[in-house]
Amino acid sequence: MIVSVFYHAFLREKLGRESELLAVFGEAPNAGAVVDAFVSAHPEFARLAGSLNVAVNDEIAGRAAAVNEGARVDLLPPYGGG
Amino acid sequence: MIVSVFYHAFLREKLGRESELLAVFGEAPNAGAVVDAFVSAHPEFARLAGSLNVAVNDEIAGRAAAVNEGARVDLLPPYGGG
Amino acid sequence: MAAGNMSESNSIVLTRAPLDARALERLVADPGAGAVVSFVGLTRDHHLGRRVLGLEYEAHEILAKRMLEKLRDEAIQRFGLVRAAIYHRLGRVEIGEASVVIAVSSAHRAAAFDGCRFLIDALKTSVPIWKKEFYADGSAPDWVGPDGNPVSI
Amino acid sequence: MAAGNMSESNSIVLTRAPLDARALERLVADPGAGAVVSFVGLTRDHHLGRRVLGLEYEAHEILAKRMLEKLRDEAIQRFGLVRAAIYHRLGRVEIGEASVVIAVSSAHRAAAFDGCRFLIDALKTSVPIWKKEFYADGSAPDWVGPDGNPVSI
Repeated sequence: MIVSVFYHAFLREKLGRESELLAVFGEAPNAGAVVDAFVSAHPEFARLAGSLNVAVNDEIAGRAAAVNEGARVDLLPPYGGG
Repeated sequence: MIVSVFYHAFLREKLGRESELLAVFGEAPNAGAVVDAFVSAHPEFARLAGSLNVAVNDEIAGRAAAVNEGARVDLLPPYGGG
Repeated sequence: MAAGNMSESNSIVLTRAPLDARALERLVADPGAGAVVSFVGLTRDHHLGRRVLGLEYEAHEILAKRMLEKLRDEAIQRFGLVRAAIYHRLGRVEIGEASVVIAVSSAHRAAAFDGCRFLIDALKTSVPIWKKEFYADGSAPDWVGPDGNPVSI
Repeated sequence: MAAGNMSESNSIVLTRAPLDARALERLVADPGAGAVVSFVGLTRDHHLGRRVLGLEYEAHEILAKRMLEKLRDEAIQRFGLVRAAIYHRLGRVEIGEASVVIAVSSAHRAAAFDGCRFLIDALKTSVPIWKKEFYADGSAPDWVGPDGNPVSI
Protein backbone atom coordinates (compact mmCIF):
# COMPACT_ATOMS: atom_id res chain seq x y z
CA MET A 1 0.00 0.00 0.00
CA ILE A 2 1.22 3.50 -0.82
CA VAL A 3 0.79 6.49 1.49
CA SER A 4 1.78 10.14 1.12
CA VAL A 5 4.07 11.10 3.97
CA PHE A 6 4.60 14.78 4.82
CA TYR A 7 7.58 16.15 6.73
CA HIS A 8 7.76 19.26 8.90
CA ALA A 9 10.37 21.55 10.42
CA PHE A 10 13.49 19.60 11.48
CA LEU A 11 12.46 16.51 9.46
CA ARG A 12 11.71 18.47 6.29
CA GLU A 13 15.02 20.30 6.49
CA LYS A 14 17.12 17.19 7.19
CA LEU A 15 15.42 15.23 4.43
CA GLY A 16 15.43 18.12 1.99
CA ARG A 17 11.85 17.42 0.94
CA GLU A 18 8.31 18.22 2.03
CA SER A 19 6.77 14.86 1.25
CA GLU A 20 7.25 11.53 -0.45
CA LEU A 21 5.34 8.37 -1.24
CA LEU A 22 6.22 5.39 0.96
CA ALA A 23 5.28 1.76 0.52
CA VAL A 24 3.79 0.28 3.71
CA PHE A 25 3.49 -3.49 4.13
CA GLY A 26 1.20 -5.71 6.21
CA GLU A 27 -2.41 -6.82 6.18
CA ALA A 28 -3.93 -3.99 8.24
CA PRO A 29 -1.37 -1.19 8.10
CA ASN A 30 -1.40 1.30 10.95
CA ALA A 31 0.43 4.52 11.85
CA GLY A 32 3.21 2.52 13.51
CA ALA A 33 3.80 0.65 10.23
CA VAL A 34 4.18 4.01 8.46
CA VAL A 35 6.82 5.07 11.00
CA ASP A 36 8.59 1.72 10.43
CA ALA A 37 8.51 2.30 6.66
CA PHE A 38 9.94 5.77 7.21
CA VAL A 39 12.81 4.39 9.31
CA SER A 40 13.51 1.68 6.70
CA ALA A 41 13.78 4.38 4.03
CA HIS A 42 15.79 6.75 6.28
CA PRO A 43 17.63 4.70 8.92
CA GLU A 44 19.46 7.80 10.22
CA PHE A 45 16.17 8.76 11.94
CA ALA A 46 15.82 5.48 13.87
CA ARG A 47 16.62 7.12 17.22
CA LEU A 48 14.15 9.97 16.67
CA ALA A 49 11.32 7.68 15.51
CA GLY A 50 9.99 7.09 19.04
CA SER A 51 9.50 10.81 19.64
CA LEU A 52 7.63 11.51 16.42
CA ASN A 53 3.92 12.26 16.55
CA VAL A 54 1.82 11.04 13.67
CA ALA A 55 -1.23 12.64 12.07
CA VAL A 56 -3.42 10.62 9.72
CA ASN A 57 -5.65 12.70 7.46
CA ASP A 58 -5.10 15.76 9.65
CA GLU A 59 -5.95 14.04 12.94
CA ILE A 60 -3.39 13.12 15.60
CA ALA A 61 -3.23 9.32 15.63
CA GLY A 62 -1.77 6.72 17.96
CA ARG A 63 0.59 4.10 16.53
CA ALA A 64 -2.31 1.61 16.36
CA ALA A 65 -4.54 3.88 14.27
CA ALA A 66 -5.55 2.39 10.90
CA VAL A 67 -4.08 3.89 7.75
CA ASN A 68 -5.93 3.40 4.47
CA GLU A 69 -4.65 3.39 0.91
CA GLY A 70 -4.02 6.93 -0.27
CA ALA A 71 -4.04 8.37 3.26
CA ARG A 72 -2.11 11.54 4.07
CA VAL A 73 0.29 10.89 6.94
CA ASP A 74 2.21 13.73 8.63
CA LEU A 75 5.31 12.95 10.68
CA LEU A 76 5.65 15.58 13.38
CA PRO A 77 9.02 16.07 15.10
CA PRO A 78 9.11 17.26 18.76
CA TYR A 79 7.17 20.49 19.18
CA GLY A 80 8.66 23.88 20.01
CA GLY A 81 5.72 26.24 20.31
CA GLY A 82 5.29 28.76 23.11
CA MET B 1 -0.98 58.49 77.98
CA ILE B 2 -2.88 60.00 75.04
CA VAL B 3 -2.65 58.68 71.49
CA SER B 4 -4.31 59.80 68.26
CA VAL B 5 -6.32 56.91 66.82
CA PHE B 6 -7.37 56.97 63.15
CA TYR B 7 -10.27 54.98 61.72
CA HIS B 8 -10.70 53.71 58.17
CA ALA B 9 -13.44 52.39 55.90
CA PHE B 10 -16.01 50.32 57.87
CA LEU B 11 -14.73 51.61 61.23
CA ARG B 12 -14.79 55.27 60.18
CA GLU B 13 -18.30 54.98 58.82
CA LYS B 14 -19.72 53.14 61.86
CA LEU B 15 -18.07 55.54 64.29
CA GLY B 16 -18.91 58.61 62.25
CA ARG B 17 -15.44 60.04 62.73
CA GLU B 18 -11.98 59.86 61.19
CA SER B 19 -9.98 59.99 64.41
CA GLU B 20 -10.10 60.65 68.10
CA LEU B 21 -7.81 60.95 71.09
CA LEU B 22 -7.84 57.92 73.40
CA ALA B 23 -6.36 57.55 76.87
CA VAL B 24 -4.20 54.41 77.15
CA PHE B 25 -3.20 53.07 80.57
CA GLY B 26 -0.30 50.91 81.76
CA GLU B 27 3.43 51.33 82.35
CA ALA B 28 4.66 50.36 78.87
CA PRO B 29 1.65 50.78 76.59
CA ASN B 30 1.65 48.74 73.42
CA ALA B 31 -0.57 48.38 70.34
CA GLY B 32 -2.71 45.78 72.15
CA ALA B 33 -3.38 48.31 74.91
CA VAL B 34 -4.59 50.82 72.30
CA VAL B 35 -7.01 48.21 70.91
CA ASP B 36 -8.22 47.56 74.47
CA ALA B 37 -8.76 51.29 75.01
CA PHE B 38 -10.68 51.42 71.73
CA VAL B 39 -12.96 48.56 72.83
CA SER B 40 -13.53 50.20 76.23
CA ALA B 41 -14.62 53.39 74.47
CA HIS B 42 -16.69 51.51 71.85
CA PRO B 43 -17.77 48.14 73.29
CA GLU B 44 -19.93 47.38 70.21
CA PHE B 45 -16.64 46.61 68.38
CA ALA B 46 -15.47 43.97 70.89
CA ARG B 47 -16.09 41.08 68.50
CA LEU B 48 -14.26 42.78 65.62
CA ALA B 49 -11.24 43.77 67.74
CA GLY B 50 -9.36 40.53 67.11
CA SER B 51 -9.46 41.00 63.34
CA LEU B 52 -8.18 44.57 63.35
CA ASN B 53 -4.70 45.31 62.11
CA VAL B 54 -2.82 48.09 63.80
CA ALA B 55 -0.33 50.56 62.36
CA VAL B 56 1.84 52.65 64.65
CA ASN B 57 3.33 55.75 63.06
CA ASP B 58 2.56 54.38 59.58
CA GLU B 59 4.14 50.96 60.18
CA ILE B 60 2.15 47.73 60.60
CA ALA B 61 2.67 46.70 64.23
CA GLY B 62 2.00 43.54 66.23
CA ARG B 63 -0.04 43.82 69.42
CA ALA B 64 3.21 43.84 71.46
CA ALA B 65 4.71 46.81 69.63
CA ALA B 66 5.50 49.78 71.86
CA VAL B 67 3.40 52.93 71.52
CA ASN B 68 4.82 56.22 72.69
CA GLU B 69 3.10 59.36 73.89
CA GLY B 70 1.71 61.31 70.94
CA ALA B 71 1.96 58.33 68.55
CA ARG B 72 -0.36 58.05 65.58
CA VAL B 73 -2.19 54.72 65.68
CA ASP B 74 -4.35 53.53 62.76
CA LEU B 75 -6.96 50.82 63.33
CA LEU B 76 -7.39 48.88 60.10
CA PRO B 77 -10.52 46.77 59.56
CA PRO B 78 -10.34 43.60 57.41
CA TYR B 79 -8.95 44.38 53.97
CA GLY B 80 -10.90 44.21 50.73
CA GLY B 81 -8.39 45.06 47.99
CA GLY B 82 -8.08 43.16 44.75
CA MET C 1 18.34 37.42 37.79
CA ALA C 2 18.12 41.14 38.38
CA ALA C 3 16.51 40.69 41.79
CA GLY C 4 16.13 43.87 43.74
CA ASN C 5 16.57 46.26 40.82
CA MET C 6 12.92 47.24 40.87
CA SER C 7 12.73 50.26 43.08
CA GLU C 8 11.44 52.29 40.12
CA SER C 9 8.75 54.52 41.49
CA ASN C 10 6.29 53.71 38.70
CA SER C 11 6.00 49.99 39.45
CA ILE C 12 3.63 50.46 42.40
CA VAL C 13 0.74 52.83 41.80
CA LEU C 14 -2.53 53.63 43.57
CA THR C 15 -4.65 55.72 41.23
CA ARG C 16 -8.12 57.08 40.59
CA ALA C 17 -7.63 56.74 36.81
CA PRO C 18 -8.57 53.65 34.75
CA LEU C 19 -5.86 50.98 34.67
CA ASP C 20 -3.96 49.96 31.54
CA ALA C 21 -2.88 46.31 31.71
CA ARG C 22 -0.82 46.65 28.55
CA ALA C 23 1.22 49.50 30.03
CA LEU C 24 2.12 47.26 32.97
CA GLU C 25 3.13 44.42 30.67
CA ARG C 26 5.43 46.82 28.82
CA LEU C 27 6.81 48.06 32.13
CA VAL C 28 7.96 44.57 33.16
CA ALA C 29 9.26 43.44 29.74
CA ASP C 30 13.01 42.83 29.54
CA PRO C 31 15.35 41.17 27.02
CA GLY C 32 16.16 38.49 29.62
CA ALA C 33 12.53 37.73 30.40
CA GLY C 34 10.81 35.00 28.40
CA ALA C 35 7.53 35.07 30.28
CA VAL C 36 5.12 37.76 31.41
CA VAL C 37 2.11 36.74 33.49
CA SER C 38 -0.50 39.30 34.38
CA PHE C 39 -3.58 39.30 36.56
CA VAL C 40 -6.48 41.69 36.04
CA GLY C 41 -9.18 41.88 38.69
CA LEU C 42 -12.46 43.16 37.24
CA THR C 43 -15.45 44.43 39.20
CA ARG C 44 -18.39 42.04 38.80
CA ASP C 45 -22.07 42.77 38.37
CA HIS C 46 -23.17 40.48 41.19
CA HIS C 47 -21.88 39.30 44.57
CA LEU C 48 -23.39 36.73 46.94
CA GLY C 49 -26.59 36.78 44.90
CA ARG C 50 -27.06 40.56 44.87
CA ARG C 51 -26.69 42.79 41.83
CA VAL C 52 -23.83 45.25 42.30
CA LEU C 53 -24.11 48.76 40.84
CA GLY C 54 -20.58 49.93 41.51
CA LEU C 55 -17.70 49.93 43.98
CA GLU C 56 -15.55 52.32 45.88
CA TYR C 57 -12.02 51.60 47.04
CA GLU C 58 -10.09 53.45 49.67
CA ALA C 59 -6.67 52.83 51.19
CA HIS C 60 -4.28 53.90 53.88
CA GLU C 61 -2.24 55.17 50.99
CA ILE C 62 1.21 55.58 52.56
CA LEU C 63 1.04 52.20 54.24
CA ALA C 64 -0.58 50.40 51.27
CA LYS C 65 2.11 51.65 48.91
CA ARG C 66 4.86 50.59 51.30
CA MET C 67 3.31 47.14 51.78
CA LEU C 68 2.98 46.67 48.01
CA GLU C 69 6.63 47.66 47.52
CA LYS C 70 7.63 45.17 50.20
CA LEU C 71 5.54 42.41 48.58
CA ARG C 72 6.99 43.23 45.14
CA ASP C 73 10.55 42.97 46.48
CA GLU C 74 9.71 39.75 48.34
CA ALA C 75 8.20 38.21 45.18
CA ILE C 76 11.22 39.20 43.08
CA GLN C 77 13.59 37.59 45.59
CA ARG C 78 11.55 34.51 46.36
CA PHE C 79 10.58 33.56 42.80
CA GLY C 80 13.57 35.00 40.96
CA LEU C 81 11.45 37.43 38.96
CA VAL C 82 12.98 39.98 36.63
CA ARG C 83 10.38 42.67 37.33
CA ALA C 84 6.98 43.12 38.94
CA ALA C 85 4.43 45.92 38.90
CA ILE C 86 1.15 46.44 40.76
CA TYR C 87 -1.52 49.07 40.05
CA HIS C 88 -4.68 49.39 42.15
CA ARG C 89 -7.65 51.70 41.66
CA LEU C 90 -8.98 53.99 44.36
CA GLY C 91 -12.33 55.81 44.49
CA ARG C 92 -15.34 54.90 42.40
CA VAL C 93 -14.89 51.95 39.99
CA GLU C 94 -17.62 51.04 37.49
CA ILE C 95 -18.75 47.45 36.81
CA GLY C 96 -16.48 45.68 34.34
CA GLU C 97 -13.52 47.97 35.02
CA ALA C 98 -10.20 46.74 36.35
CA SER C 99 -9.72 47.32 40.07
CA VAL C 100 -6.21 45.84 40.13
CA VAL C 101 -3.56 44.83 37.60
CA ILE C 102 -0.41 42.89 38.46
CA ALA C 103 2.25 42.02 35.87
CA VAL C 104 5.46 40.08 36.49
CA SER C 105 8.25 38.92 34.22
CA SER C 106 10.76 36.11 34.61
CA ALA C 107 13.16 34.03 32.56
CA HIS C 108 10.81 31.03 32.61
CA ARG C 109 7.06 30.73 32.97
CA ALA C 110 6.70 28.78 36.24
CA ALA C 111 8.23 31.60 38.28
CA ALA C 112 6.02 34.19 36.57
CA PHE C 113 2.81 32.25 37.34
CA ASP C 114 3.87 31.58 40.95
CA GLY C 115 5.04 35.16 41.53
CA CYS C 116 1.90 36.75 40.09
CA ARG C 117 -0.36 34.50 42.13
CA PHE C 118 1.62 35.16 45.30
CA LEU C 119 1.21 38.91 44.77
CA ILE C 120 -2.56 38.93 44.28
CA ASP C 121 -3.08 36.52 47.21
CA ALA C 122 -0.85 38.64 49.45
CA LEU C 123 -2.45 41.89 48.30
CA LYS C 124 -5.86 40.62 49.35
CA THR C 125 -4.81 39.53 52.81
CA SER C 126 -2.19 42.05 53.85
CA VAL C 127 -2.52 45.43 52.13
CA PRO C 128 -4.73 48.13 53.74
CA ILE C 129 -7.15 48.69 50.87
CA TRP C 130 -10.89 48.55 51.43
CA LYS C 131 -13.82 47.94 49.12
CA LYS C 132 -17.38 49.22 49.48
CA GLU C 133 -20.07 47.65 47.31
CA PHE C 134 -23.28 49.41 46.26
CA TYR C 135 -26.30 47.20 45.51
CA ALA C 136 -29.22 47.41 43.11
CA ASP C 137 -31.75 46.15 45.68
CA GLY C 138 -31.58 49.37 47.71
CA SER C 139 -29.89 47.72 50.71
CA ALA C 140 -27.11 49.59 52.51
CA PRO C 141 -23.68 49.31 50.90
CA ASP C 142 -21.29 46.78 52.46
CA TRP C 143 -17.57 46.90 53.12
CA VAL C 144 -16.34 43.55 51.81
CA GLY C 145 -13.59 41.62 53.60
CA PRO C 146 -10.83 39.38 52.18
CA ASP C 147 -13.13 36.31 52.37
CA GLY C 148 -15.74 38.09 50.25
CA ASN C 149 -18.14 38.45 53.16
CA PRO C 150 -19.35 41.82 54.46
CA VAL C 151 -17.42 43.22 57.40
CA SER C 152 -19.78 43.53 60.37
CA ILE C 153 -19.74 44.30 64.07
CA MET D 1 -20.29 29.08 34.04
CA ALA D 2 -20.65 29.60 30.34
CA ALA D 3 -18.59 26.52 29.56
CA GLY D 4 -18.56 25.59 25.92
CA ASN D 5 -19.80 28.93 24.60
CA MET D 6 -16.40 29.83 23.18
CA SER D 7 -16.47 28.56 19.65
CA GLU D 8 -15.97 32.13 18.42
CA SER D 9 -13.60 31.86 15.53
CA ASN D 10 -11.40 34.73 16.74
CA SER D 11 -10.35 33.09 20.00
CA ILE D 12 -7.72 30.83 18.38
CA VAL D 13 -5.39 32.53 15.92
CA LEU D 14 -2.12 31.65 14.22
CA THR D 15 -0.74 34.80 12.64
CA ARG D 16 2.32 36.39 11.05
CA ALA D 17 1.39 39.78 12.54
CA PRO D 18 2.58 41.09 15.93
CA LEU D 19 0.41 39.99 18.86
CA ASP D 20 -1.66 42.36 20.97
CA ALA D 21 -2.04 41.05 24.54
CA ARG D 22 -4.53 43.75 25.41
CA ALA D 23 -6.82 42.74 22.56
CA LEU D 24 -6.93 39.21 23.96
CA GLU D 25 -7.71 40.46 27.44
CA ARG D 26 -10.63 42.43 26.01
CA LEU D 27 -11.75 39.37 24.06
CA VAL D 28 -12.12 37.27 27.23
CA ALA D 29 -13.64 40.00 29.44
CA ASP D 30 -17.22 39.35 30.58
CA PRO D 31 -19.54 40.89 33.20
CA GLY D 32 -19.52 37.57 35.09
CA ALA D 33 -15.73 37.28 35.12
CA GLY D 34 -13.86 38.75 38.06
CA ALA D 35 -10.40 37.59 36.99
CA VAL D 36 -8.37 37.65 33.80
CA VAL D 37 -4.98 35.94 33.77
CA SER D 38 -2.77 36.23 30.73
CA PHE D 39 0.52 34.71 29.70
CA VAL D 40 2.85 36.36 27.19
CA GLY D 41 5.81 34.37 25.87
CA LEU D 42 8.59 36.67 24.67
CA THR D 43 11.52 35.69 22.49
CA ARG D 44 14.73 35.94 24.49
CA ASP D 45 18.14 37.20 23.42
CA HIS D 46 19.99 34.11 24.64
CA HIS D 47 19.41 30.38 24.95
CA LEU D 48 21.66 27.73 26.50
CA GLY D 49 24.49 30.26 26.61
CA ARG D 50 24.27 31.34 22.98
CA ARG D 51 23.11 34.74 21.78
CA VAL D 52 19.95 34.43 19.71
CA LEU D 53 19.41 36.78 16.76
CA GLY D 54 15.85 35.82 15.93
CA LEU D 55 13.38 32.98 15.60
CA GLU D 56 11.11 31.43 13.08
CA TYR D 57 7.95 29.52 13.90
CA GLU D 58 6.10 27.14 11.65
CA ALA D 59 3.07 24.95 12.25
CA HIS D 60 0.90 22.25 10.78
CA GLU D 61 -1.71 24.95 10.70
CA ILE D 62 -4.94 22.95 10.32
CA LEU D 63 -3.92 20.52 13.02
CA ALA D 64 -2.43 23.15 15.35
CA LYS D 65 -5.59 25.25 15.20
CA ARG D 66 -7.76 22.21 15.88
CA MET D 67 -5.56 21.11 18.83
CA LEU D 68 -5.67 24.62 20.29
CA GLU D 69 -9.46 24.71 19.99
CA LYS D 70 -9.65 21.34 21.73
CA LEU D 71 -7.34 22.52 24.52
CA ARG D 72 -9.34 25.74 24.93
CA ASP D 73 -12.60 23.76 25.27
CA GLU D 74 -10.96 21.31 27.67
CA ALA D 75 -9.63 24.16 29.84
CA ILE D 76 -13.04 25.89 29.90
CA GLN D 77 -14.73 22.65 31.04
CA ARG D 78 -12.09 21.49 33.46
CA PHE D 79 -11.44 24.78 35.25
CA GLY D 80 -14.87 26.38 34.81
CA LEU D 81 -13.48 29.28 32.80
CA VAL D 82 -15.75 31.89 31.25
CA ARG D 83 -13.60 32.39 28.13
CA ALA D 84 -10.13 31.58 26.80
CA ALA D 85 -8.16 32.81 23.81
CA ILE D 86 -4.80 31.76 22.36
CA TYR D 87 -2.78 33.60 19.71
CA HIS D 88 0.53 32.26 18.37
CA ARG D 89 2.95 33.88 15.93
CA LEU D 90 4.21 32.14 12.80
CA GLY D 91 7.16 33.08 10.61
CA ARG D 92 9.97 35.36 11.67
CA VAL D 93 9.75 36.81 15.19
CA GLU D 94 12.23 39.41 16.42
CA ILE D 95 13.87 39.31 19.85
CA GLY D 96 11.65 40.80 22.55
CA GLU D 97 8.46 40.24 20.58
CA ALA D 98 5.60 38.06 21.82
CA SER D 99 5.53 34.60 20.26
CA VAL D 100 2.39 33.53 22.12
CA VAL D 101 -0.34 35.18 24.15
CA ILE D 102 -2.96 33.30 26.18
CA ALA D 103 -5.75 35.04 28.10
CA VAL D 104 -8.44 33.38 30.19
CA SER D 105 -11.26 34.73 32.32
CA SER D 106 -13.16 33.18 35.20
CA ALA D 107 -15.41 34.16 38.08
CA HIS D 108 -12.58 33.74 40.61
CA ARG D 109 -8.82 33.97 40.29
CA ALA D 110 -7.68 30.44 41.15
CA ALA D 111 -9.40 28.98 38.08
CA ALA D 112 -7.94 31.66 35.83
CA PHE D 113 -4.36 30.99 37.02
CA ASP D 114 -4.78 27.21 36.76
CA GLY D 115 -6.49 27.37 33.36
CA CYS D 116 -3.91 29.71 31.83
CA ARG D 117 -1.02 27.61 33.09
CA PHE D 118 -2.65 24.43 31.81
CA LEU D 119 -2.99 25.98 28.35
CA ILE D 120 0.62 27.12 27.97
CA ASP D 121 1.94 23.80 29.35
CA ALA D 122 -0.31 21.82 26.99
CA LEU D 123 0.52 24.05 24.03
CA LYS D 124 4.21 23.34 24.49
CA THR D 125 3.85 19.58 24.66
CA SER D 126 0.98 18.80 22.31
CA VAL D 127 0.48 21.37 19.55
CA PRO D 128 2.36 20.95 16.25
CA ILE D 129 4.23 24.24 16.21
CA TRP D 130 8.00 24.34 15.67
CA LYS D 131 10.64 26.91 16.55
CA LYS D 132 13.92 27.53 14.75
CA GLU D 133 16.54 29.64 16.50
CA PHE D 134 19.22 31.68 14.69
CA TYR D 135 22.45 32.33 16.60
CA ALA D 136 24.93 35.19 16.69
CA ASP D 137 27.97 32.87 16.82
CA GLY D 138 27.49 31.75 13.21
CA SER D 139 26.55 28.18 14.13
CA ALA D 140 23.74 26.46 12.24
CA PRO D 141 20.23 27.30 13.42
CA ASP D 142 18.55 24.73 15.68
CA TRP D 143 15.00 23.48 15.87
CA VAL D 144 14.24 23.63 19.59
CA GLY D 145 12.12 20.94 21.29
CA PRO D 146 9.65 21.21 24.19
CA ASP D 147 12.45 20.64 26.72
CA GLY D 148 14.41 23.59 25.29
CA ASN D 149 17.07 21.33 23.80
CA PRO D 150 17.82 21.19 20.08
CA VAL D 151 16.08 18.44 18.16
CA SER D 152 18.72 16.11 16.70
CA ILE D 153 19.04 12.80 14.94
